[in-house]
Amino acid sequence: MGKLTIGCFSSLVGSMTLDWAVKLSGAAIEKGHKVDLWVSGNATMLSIQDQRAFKDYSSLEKPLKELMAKGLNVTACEACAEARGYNKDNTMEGFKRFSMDWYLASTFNADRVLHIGGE
Amino acid sequence: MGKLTIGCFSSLVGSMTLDWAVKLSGAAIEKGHKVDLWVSGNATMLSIQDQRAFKDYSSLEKPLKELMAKGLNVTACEACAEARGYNKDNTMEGFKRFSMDWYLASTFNADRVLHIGGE
Amino acid sequence: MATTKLGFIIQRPGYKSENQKLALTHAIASQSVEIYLDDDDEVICDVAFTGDGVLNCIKDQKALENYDLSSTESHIKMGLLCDLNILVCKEDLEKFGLSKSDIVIDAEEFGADVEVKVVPFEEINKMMDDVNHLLFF
Amino acid sequence: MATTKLGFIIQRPGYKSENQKLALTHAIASQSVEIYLDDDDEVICDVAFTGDGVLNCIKDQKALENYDLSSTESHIKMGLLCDLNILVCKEDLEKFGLSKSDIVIDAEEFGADVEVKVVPFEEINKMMDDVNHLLFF
Amino acid sequence: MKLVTFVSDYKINVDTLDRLKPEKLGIVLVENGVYHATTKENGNPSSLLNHSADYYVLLNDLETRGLTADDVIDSKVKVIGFGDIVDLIFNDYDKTAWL
Amino acid sequence: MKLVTFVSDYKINVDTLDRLKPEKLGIVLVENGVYHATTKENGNPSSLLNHSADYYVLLNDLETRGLTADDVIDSKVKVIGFGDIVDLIFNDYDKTAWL
Repeated sequence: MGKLTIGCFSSLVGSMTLDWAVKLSGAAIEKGHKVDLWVSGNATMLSIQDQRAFKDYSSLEKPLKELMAKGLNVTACEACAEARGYNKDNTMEGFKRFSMDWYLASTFNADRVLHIGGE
Repeated sequence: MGKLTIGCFSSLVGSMTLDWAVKLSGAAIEKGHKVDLWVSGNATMLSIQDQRAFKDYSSLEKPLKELMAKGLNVTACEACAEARGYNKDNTMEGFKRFSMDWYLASTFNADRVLHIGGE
Repeated sequence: MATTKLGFIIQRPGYKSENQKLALTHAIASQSVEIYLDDDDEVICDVAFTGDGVLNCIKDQKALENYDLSSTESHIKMGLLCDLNILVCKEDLEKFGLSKSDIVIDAEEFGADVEVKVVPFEEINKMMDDVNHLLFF
Repeated sequence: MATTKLGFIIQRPGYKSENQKLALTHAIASQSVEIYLDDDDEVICDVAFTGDGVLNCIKDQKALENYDLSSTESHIKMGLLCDLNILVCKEDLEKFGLSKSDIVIDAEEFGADVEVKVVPFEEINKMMDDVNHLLFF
Repeated sequence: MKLVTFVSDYKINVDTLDRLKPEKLGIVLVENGVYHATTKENGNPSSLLNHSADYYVLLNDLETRGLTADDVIDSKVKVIGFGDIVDLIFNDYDKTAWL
Repeated sequence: MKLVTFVSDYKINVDTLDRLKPEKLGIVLVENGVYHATTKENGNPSSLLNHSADYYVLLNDLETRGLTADDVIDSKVKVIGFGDIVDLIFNDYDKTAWL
């Protein structure tokens, strides 16, 4: 089994690119792989606690917590989050916050990297 | 002097489209017009308090507060904000939150509407 | 009594952005706008799908099943239930080889009285002329 | 001792998205990645501008003056200061009628030793072959 | 109608501009749309400049990208500021479109 | 290199795919990229299908948009799920690109 590092920089939150990245993480964990998920830029939005689940909007807190319980390692870019007013106090439990070097370090021993940055 | 209603739905926060909308609001107020600014979708990000001002990231809290002091009327879509975990407690002072009908009502007596929704 | 008319033009495919759905939810909000207005004043919203935007109208969208998210289709049906005037560009459908039977036309199951209208672009142009303000998505 | 090499490919113009700047700040973060790694292990980042992405390299960007925001130019210079290998596609510059004198080449004022390299796409292809992982922006 | 349109991208993903038939058309190049005013590809100016319209480009967005009024390749494109955009919206056109 | 690329848009704004020269190329159509597998314009299939590559399209993203495996116009495009994407990434290719 391998390690997959996914980076999602997509500003398209409220789109389905983050939904997509979370689904792929789940499929990889299901197959026994280890997954690191790094969110940067506007994708750091994923880290906020108490997002209200409406069916009209992507709501990822629940699937994310289930995957975290199964070992998904998920980290937000600290500077990108702070610049948006997402601070320690309103970060979802279990969601890590580090500098950008965390992402590079995660790629160091990753077997595969999928970087979703296009826009 | 007239009334301009600007709606910004841009997911491209962290981009410069919101910066652009705030600049245009300022220029219109400077000329004596009344401006309503409605933010929906990911643009509701603009409403959060305590965004840390780094030079590497768009930082609009300061110019926004200056314009609000000059009469800029700025409102975020409540459902879009709640879905993202932006609630009453972390909303910038003076930033209103209403349902989508507020935007339509603002256009009712607007002389011009500039809707920035493209994406 | 006064009426302001808005034209919502949806030019892009959905899901990768939520703007197409937000266009519909904002247009539907015309049902409750009177709380802000004087008696008899109103805001009326017409919606038109053009260009790649007509792809939003393909029926049987399974967004709920696949992503636990309401579909653009369900938003279009909700718009019909609220008697919105919803236009789809005929030439663009034809360009994609799509016909009326491929797209959302009615919302009978919700009891909607009106249907989606497939019209030549010329008619959408006329709508754009008629309204007070345009909102492009 | 092991090295992981990453290739950052910037294909789009900047400012409308912050991704181009984030590409550079992430590449620059290779300077501090050793805190997570064993002694002598390292991550090396090469950066290439291709397609419309070469427009990011035009010099004298006045983002600070106009929007109170640091420019992509300043991020490229910071990358040079950190000795990043920064490539710009020669054919794409030529397509736009741009030459070396139009773009950011050095960061002498900060004391950077390396320069931006204008190279044929062939060489960027080679870089992409050489690295362990690719990150497209 | 008199329509002022805003083009904010260099690669445009809608064909709407080709199909609108306003009696008066303005095209304001902003954000990455400014490249249409300055940039030739293989020697050819952008086809966006082929419409029968009044053209404007925002100086702030030129400068942000390292460009100046001197880089504008066609004299029919007027270089303007945010205040001018406000005046165009209120005085010269009755509807707007951000494409 | 063996490169698997992901195309998530219908209107593509980069020319990278035309220039890459991997020894083995996979193209996975996801999100709005799935329309390349199903949609003809004026009778013509998408030119994205002209590469010398192995093609895949994600069933979840087809279904979300009201499309099915039956709508795929070219049999060389294989309909797959998220689990298959994981296997492609780990077993069949060594590098990935989200364009």
